[in-house]
Amino acid sequence: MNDAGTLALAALGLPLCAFVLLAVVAPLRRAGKAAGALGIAAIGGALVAALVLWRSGQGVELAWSWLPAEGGPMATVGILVDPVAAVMLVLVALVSFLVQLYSLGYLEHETGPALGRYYAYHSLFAVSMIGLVLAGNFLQMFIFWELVGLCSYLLIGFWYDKPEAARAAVKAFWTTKVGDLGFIIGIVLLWGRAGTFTFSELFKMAGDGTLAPDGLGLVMFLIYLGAVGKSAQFPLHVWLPDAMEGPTPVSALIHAATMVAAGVYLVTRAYPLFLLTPDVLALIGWVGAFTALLAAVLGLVQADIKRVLAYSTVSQLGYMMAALGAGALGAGFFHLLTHGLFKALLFLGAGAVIHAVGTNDVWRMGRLGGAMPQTAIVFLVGTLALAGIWPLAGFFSKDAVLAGVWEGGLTVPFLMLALTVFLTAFYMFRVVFLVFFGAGRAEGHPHDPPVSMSLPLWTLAGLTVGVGGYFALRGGGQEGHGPGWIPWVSSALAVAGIVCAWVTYQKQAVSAETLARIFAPLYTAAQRKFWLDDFYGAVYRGGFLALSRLVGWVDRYLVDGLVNWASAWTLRVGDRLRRIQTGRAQDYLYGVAFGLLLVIVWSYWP
Amino acid sequence: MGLQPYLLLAACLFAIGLFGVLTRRNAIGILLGIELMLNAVNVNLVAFARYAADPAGLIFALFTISITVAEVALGLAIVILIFRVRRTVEADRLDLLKG
Amino acid sequence: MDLNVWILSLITWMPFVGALLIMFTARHRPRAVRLIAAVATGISLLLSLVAYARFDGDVDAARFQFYQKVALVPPLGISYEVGADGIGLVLVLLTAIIIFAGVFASWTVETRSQEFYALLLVLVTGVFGVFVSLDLFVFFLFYELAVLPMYLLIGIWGSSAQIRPRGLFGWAMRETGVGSKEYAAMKLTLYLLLGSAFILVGILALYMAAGGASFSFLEMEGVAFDPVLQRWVFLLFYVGFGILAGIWPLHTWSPDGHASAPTAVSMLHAGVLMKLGAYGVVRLGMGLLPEGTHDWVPLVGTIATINIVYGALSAMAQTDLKYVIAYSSVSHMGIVLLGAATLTEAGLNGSVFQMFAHGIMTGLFFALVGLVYEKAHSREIFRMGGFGRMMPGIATAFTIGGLSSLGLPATAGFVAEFLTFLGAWRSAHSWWLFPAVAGTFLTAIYVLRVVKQIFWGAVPAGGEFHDLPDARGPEWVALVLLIFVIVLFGVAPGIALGPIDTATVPLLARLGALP
Amino acid sequence: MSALGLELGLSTLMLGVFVVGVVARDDARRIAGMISAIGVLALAVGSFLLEPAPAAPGDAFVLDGLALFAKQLLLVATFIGILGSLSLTDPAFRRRAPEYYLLLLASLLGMLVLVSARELILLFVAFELMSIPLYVLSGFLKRESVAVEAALKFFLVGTVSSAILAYGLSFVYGAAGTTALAGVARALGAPGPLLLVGMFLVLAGFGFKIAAFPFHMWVPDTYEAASTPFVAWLSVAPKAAGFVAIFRVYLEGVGDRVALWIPIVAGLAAITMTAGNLMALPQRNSKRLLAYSGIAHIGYMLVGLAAVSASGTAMVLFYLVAYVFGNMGAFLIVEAVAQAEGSVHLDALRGLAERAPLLALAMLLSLLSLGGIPFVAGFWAKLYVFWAAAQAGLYGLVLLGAILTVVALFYYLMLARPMYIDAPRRSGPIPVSPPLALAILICTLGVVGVGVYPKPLVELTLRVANALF
Repeated sequence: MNDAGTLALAALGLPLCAFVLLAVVAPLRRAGKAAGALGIAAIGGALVAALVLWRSGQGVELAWSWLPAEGGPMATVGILVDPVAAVMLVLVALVSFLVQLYSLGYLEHETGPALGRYYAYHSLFAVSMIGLVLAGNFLQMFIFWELVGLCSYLLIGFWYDKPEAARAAVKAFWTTKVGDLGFIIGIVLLWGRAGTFTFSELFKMAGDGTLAPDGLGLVMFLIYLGAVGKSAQFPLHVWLPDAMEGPTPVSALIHAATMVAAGVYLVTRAYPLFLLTPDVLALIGWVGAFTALLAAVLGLVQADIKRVLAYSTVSQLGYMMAALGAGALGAGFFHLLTHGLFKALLFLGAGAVIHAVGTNDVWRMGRLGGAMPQTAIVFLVGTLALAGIWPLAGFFSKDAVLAGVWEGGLTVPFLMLALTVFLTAFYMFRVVFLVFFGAGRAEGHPHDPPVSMSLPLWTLAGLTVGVGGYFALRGGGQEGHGPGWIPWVSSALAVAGIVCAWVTYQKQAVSAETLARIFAPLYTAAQRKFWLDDFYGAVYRGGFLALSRLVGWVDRYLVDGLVNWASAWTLRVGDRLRRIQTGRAQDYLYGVAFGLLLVIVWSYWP
Repeated sequence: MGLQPYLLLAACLFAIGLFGVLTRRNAIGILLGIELMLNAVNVNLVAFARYAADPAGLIFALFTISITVAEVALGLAIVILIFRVRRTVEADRLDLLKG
Repeated sequence: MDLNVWILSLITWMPFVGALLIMFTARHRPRAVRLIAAVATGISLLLSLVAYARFDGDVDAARFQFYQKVALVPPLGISYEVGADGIGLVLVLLTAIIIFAGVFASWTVETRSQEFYALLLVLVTGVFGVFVSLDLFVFFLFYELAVLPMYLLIGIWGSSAQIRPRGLFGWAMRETGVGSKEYAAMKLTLYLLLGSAFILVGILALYMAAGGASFSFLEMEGVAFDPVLQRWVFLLFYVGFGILAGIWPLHTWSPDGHASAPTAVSMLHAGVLMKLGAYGVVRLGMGLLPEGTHDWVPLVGTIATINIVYGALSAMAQTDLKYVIAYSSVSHMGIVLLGAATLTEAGLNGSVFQMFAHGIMTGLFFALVGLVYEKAHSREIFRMGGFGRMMPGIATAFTIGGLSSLGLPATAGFVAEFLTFLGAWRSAHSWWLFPAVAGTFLTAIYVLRVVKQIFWGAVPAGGEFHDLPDARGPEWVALVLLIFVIVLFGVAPGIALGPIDTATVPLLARLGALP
Repeated sequence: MSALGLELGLSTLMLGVFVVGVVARDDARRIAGMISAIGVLALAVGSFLLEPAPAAPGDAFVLDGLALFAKQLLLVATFIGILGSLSLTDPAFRRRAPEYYLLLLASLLGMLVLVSARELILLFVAFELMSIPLYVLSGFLKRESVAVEAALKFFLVGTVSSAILAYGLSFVYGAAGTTALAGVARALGAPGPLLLVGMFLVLAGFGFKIAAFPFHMWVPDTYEAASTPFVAWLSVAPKAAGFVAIFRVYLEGVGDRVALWIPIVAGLAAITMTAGNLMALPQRNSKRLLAYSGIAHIGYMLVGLAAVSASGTAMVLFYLVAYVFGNMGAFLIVEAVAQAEGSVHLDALRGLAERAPLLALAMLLSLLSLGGIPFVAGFWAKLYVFWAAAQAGLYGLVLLGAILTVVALFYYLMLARPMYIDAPRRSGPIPVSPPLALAILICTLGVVGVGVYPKPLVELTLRVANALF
């Protein structure tokens, strides 16, 4: 095992040790702050390892037998480090580290045990996410895939005695599970035809055409379903907004930067296989674009600052998927990375605001720009990046995506995405104006967060600017080989969105109500989330629960009923039969005579 | 005269006896019915013995008669006991035990 | 004496010795009773670990190890013949773990604890015996020994549930007293004895067909039985053992039985005895009757899929916590039989692994349900809520058990289910895969629903559940042990799959099902 | 020692008891019981020393394997019954002890002769000698109205049946032209209508004695009213004798024509099993319940008889042994409880496991044996009977029997339930008089012994039965 392997294992192992310690050593867990320190230290170590690994730029593939079987293991576990994995690893470790650091301040009012639990979950998440990134085969990827899902479930439900939190957690688990069903079936089918889970072997087979393409479409589509669930693509995006019931740092880490990007990462990983099935790729592209647009529209009408960010996350994930679908692998992944940075930044900023104001409702905030300037600045940076303004990171990645989609020849999706650019800028600046400048007045005495919270904010802000500047100096992203007009168009749309937002919410020249009236049908539809949640609710209650009640009734009152009927019937017959025992001697003599008759009749029967 | 008439006679006796046993409510009556049935046996035995010219049948008949006597004696004894404790000999009033 | 020869007998009879000690020495001394029970089962557990460590996993090693044979009735060819292959080994370990945990989980049994533990230990001896005995006749005797004490265990120490007699057969339910513990005990006993009658007929048929010289499994393996006979005998075994394995539609004894039984008994019964049925199908049915197996696997697998989905849906419909768990067992036994029916290496390994995984998991579940019931005095799911605050330990354990049962990776349940999926897809009836996968989704729905309802959310008003205590000393032993096993075997399944594979591969080779 | 040795010994024993009855004053008469117990025990031991003598065709009285086996069984059963009777507390059993035991022994004498009789007249006489004392014994407590009522019913049904039997025998005699069973068997080679009528009437007569449905109706009432130890004996001994007589008349020497009886015996077996088991279900009186279960067991034995094969016969004999121990044990334990609780209702058994664990265990074993659970005698009995029937191709009967076994287990468990599950009404141990305890012990040992190691008994019965064919 070379040092790259060692580093990767260290990145995986440190959080694991932290988690095991926190899980087993109860006193340490109950200590709260100490637990936090441990978790942060572990993930910090992982971050260092990740950085070194990334800089060293060397790859490695290791595998150990996991499911023994006759003639060689049926499945292995191992690690696969290549440039993609390395940079993803850095992102995950970095954001995790910053978020855990941030949480120390954010959750200062939590009790010791609760905080310990929180950090145990976080460490487990770090393990799972890193394991997912380093996975060398589909099975292992699925394993950690489910584990990150578990962590998301646990962390959404961190305040488990809040009914909404409980409901949101379960909803998230079930919705993603739907996608995972497809994923696991896909894996099984793929194994059925290829006999292996390992990426490298599969890619080799894909390369030399030993993997029969006929019917592969279904398999890849099923695997893609997993990504649909995790990366909140339409129609399974409904869980992500509700997931905002969890603590804000959790939303920043899991539901913005890392876990939800796992779907994109999955598609990136398995790209050689997807290339064999162009129609599935096209589907991915279309669904991605549509998701982006849909989520943007939904983002317009949210009053909850975190929900706005959640929908923007869905929307941006749509971008990435669209890029992948269009064949622009690099663009999609690039956007994943930059988005991870500035979306985490935005969430943490929002967290700072919420921490200060004590509400999520943008309408009950305002003029915070003066009260908490640092937060305002970093949030603005993030917003500009998200809107795609030069020279911030978002600009380059977004343009890369647009260019890639255009190149990929998906015109309609391209238009959708372009429109989304405008909408994104609009709804993001709506928030900015309402929260930091707008007319409203926030109660309480808002103030900038403590250093443990502001430090991560500045770090992320710096990175956002830095990455952007880096590409700006290098003169455009490495993916910027689209037609020259694309950056101008997108920038124009973004600026237009900002202006509209300014007009509407800052100058209030156009009142929001009139806009709502103009787009009345769309507005109500968006308010009702396009009735998708209602539909799923109906399926759950009217489908599963009703069916289960039916089956339960059948089991208790028919299947079991028959058994009871048989036994009760036997008892009754016995009771009837004993009535012939009248107690009168003569009837007994009749019995004898009857028996005599019986014997005679029987004997002379033909 | 052949064997059949005797057998028929015996059959009639047996049937009448059985009828009596099944219909008489009075325990004594039932005893009489039983008596008839057993006599049918004797008729049979004697007839067979006569036609097979085999003494065994006659011996059998003698045994049957003696056993009949014993049974009827016992029966009467039981009936008397019943009358003593229950003040009735109506067979169908004796149904303390049933079910 | 050579430990390798005696170890299985020691494991098997140690609980029996414990029972005798309890009956004759510890009269009216509950503490001593528990101590003896714990020690006896502990010794069995240790020895089974030793056996596990000593098991020789080489390909060329003997299939049945720790072999011991003592002639009992030579003229009839009955002998006390024990040995364990990978499957038996794993299941012996399972039994040892479950009963050891069970003793601690039912630490608080006060009424007639002497008889309780004695019967429990006798029962366990029967279970061990079934898993290790290689003589079909002794196998059957152990089987009966494992079934009979159930009646008393449930009848005396059980608890009743409220079930409203309704519907077409309402009068029948009223007359049979559905829901009462006596009803449950009677139903369970009669069902299982009926099943054992089928098994006995099957065994005797094979005995006669093999020439009536010996009941030895190994010798019968050598016999090639007439295909027609095989067909009917396999059916006998399938129905007979299947009743115990809870196959649809003969499963209805199990929810009532498990719901009414005391904690340790539910643990043992759902955790081990149902496996005993599946084990019988695999060992006797598939092991001795290749043609019969091929004739019937389509039925076996299809009914197994029914079990999975039907059981999960029924579990979802229950409002009584114990019934939920009981029905989940019905559903998971479907996975076991499905894996076996696939006749593939992956599937059969998955089946055996699921026997183990589900045994531990459901044992944990019933232990927890017992604790919750003991503290909250309620099993009505929808009257509880917010227990997570008051009993975090129990909540955590319950969540872990639930995750394992919905097949979350890194728990034992996932490995079993995944292997079964692979097998199902590779089998002759690949559509079996889809109901199986759907089953895991339904499981996710009802398990998380229950967790959310009981442990999350707010404590219901009315203050009947305030400051309930968390699990205490001895109870922790059970919980921690079981959780540890679940995670260990989920993370490193090789520990169990190694031995299992050495047993399943020859079996499949006999069935001609290896590529 | 001549073939009549046992009978002679028994007669002398009866003489002794009679003398006691004449000379002893009222309370001293109890020793009659002791004497008969010891005497019967001696005879039983003697019977095991005897060697069976192969029968010559013409013999009217034989001591072949079947007869000897039956005599041993009857003597053991009687010994157990007498031991049980020694514990009876009612003053009548003290004052009139000699009478009681004299009648018992007389009936036993009838049985001993019956199982050896191979001649119609002897058969009939022995049959009556066995029956008549039973009527008296069942009404022995002549002050109790139920006892006398039971006696009357028993008597009426019994005499009518024996009239039918005699009528049938007369036909058999007439058709065969001889009273020797060997001749009858020969005549069965080409059976005329008369002979068949006779045989079927005789079967009806025996049906009463073995209490097959619908000739069983006297059973529950008599069992309920008569004193329990006597009932325990009554429930097994006459039936054993009856079965042996049936073997003699219908199977011995008949050879392959026995197929004639299959349908009718099978029919009787089916309805007897069904009716017995079903009617036992609703019973709440232990003695009645056991009475009906006994009827059901007769049905199972008839299954073995319907197999009309050597193995079938052997298995019926085996079943008889298991049945003797199991049934007598159950009845005697009910008696033991009744002596303490003064009731034979199921509730009298409540909490027995706590008050008298050993007694409860013995009862449980007897019940399991009757229910046909492994480790105890009844398991093998049912198994072998079904095995024989299956060999004879009577799969329908086997299936019915197997299903009804589950029904039977239901009410046996209903009997076990109060003992183990319900809480006791009263606390404190249950006193059991030594002889009764000894009797129960013998039964339990028999049940367990035969259950654990049935092989020698199986071989013995097979040897005995093979001689008949």
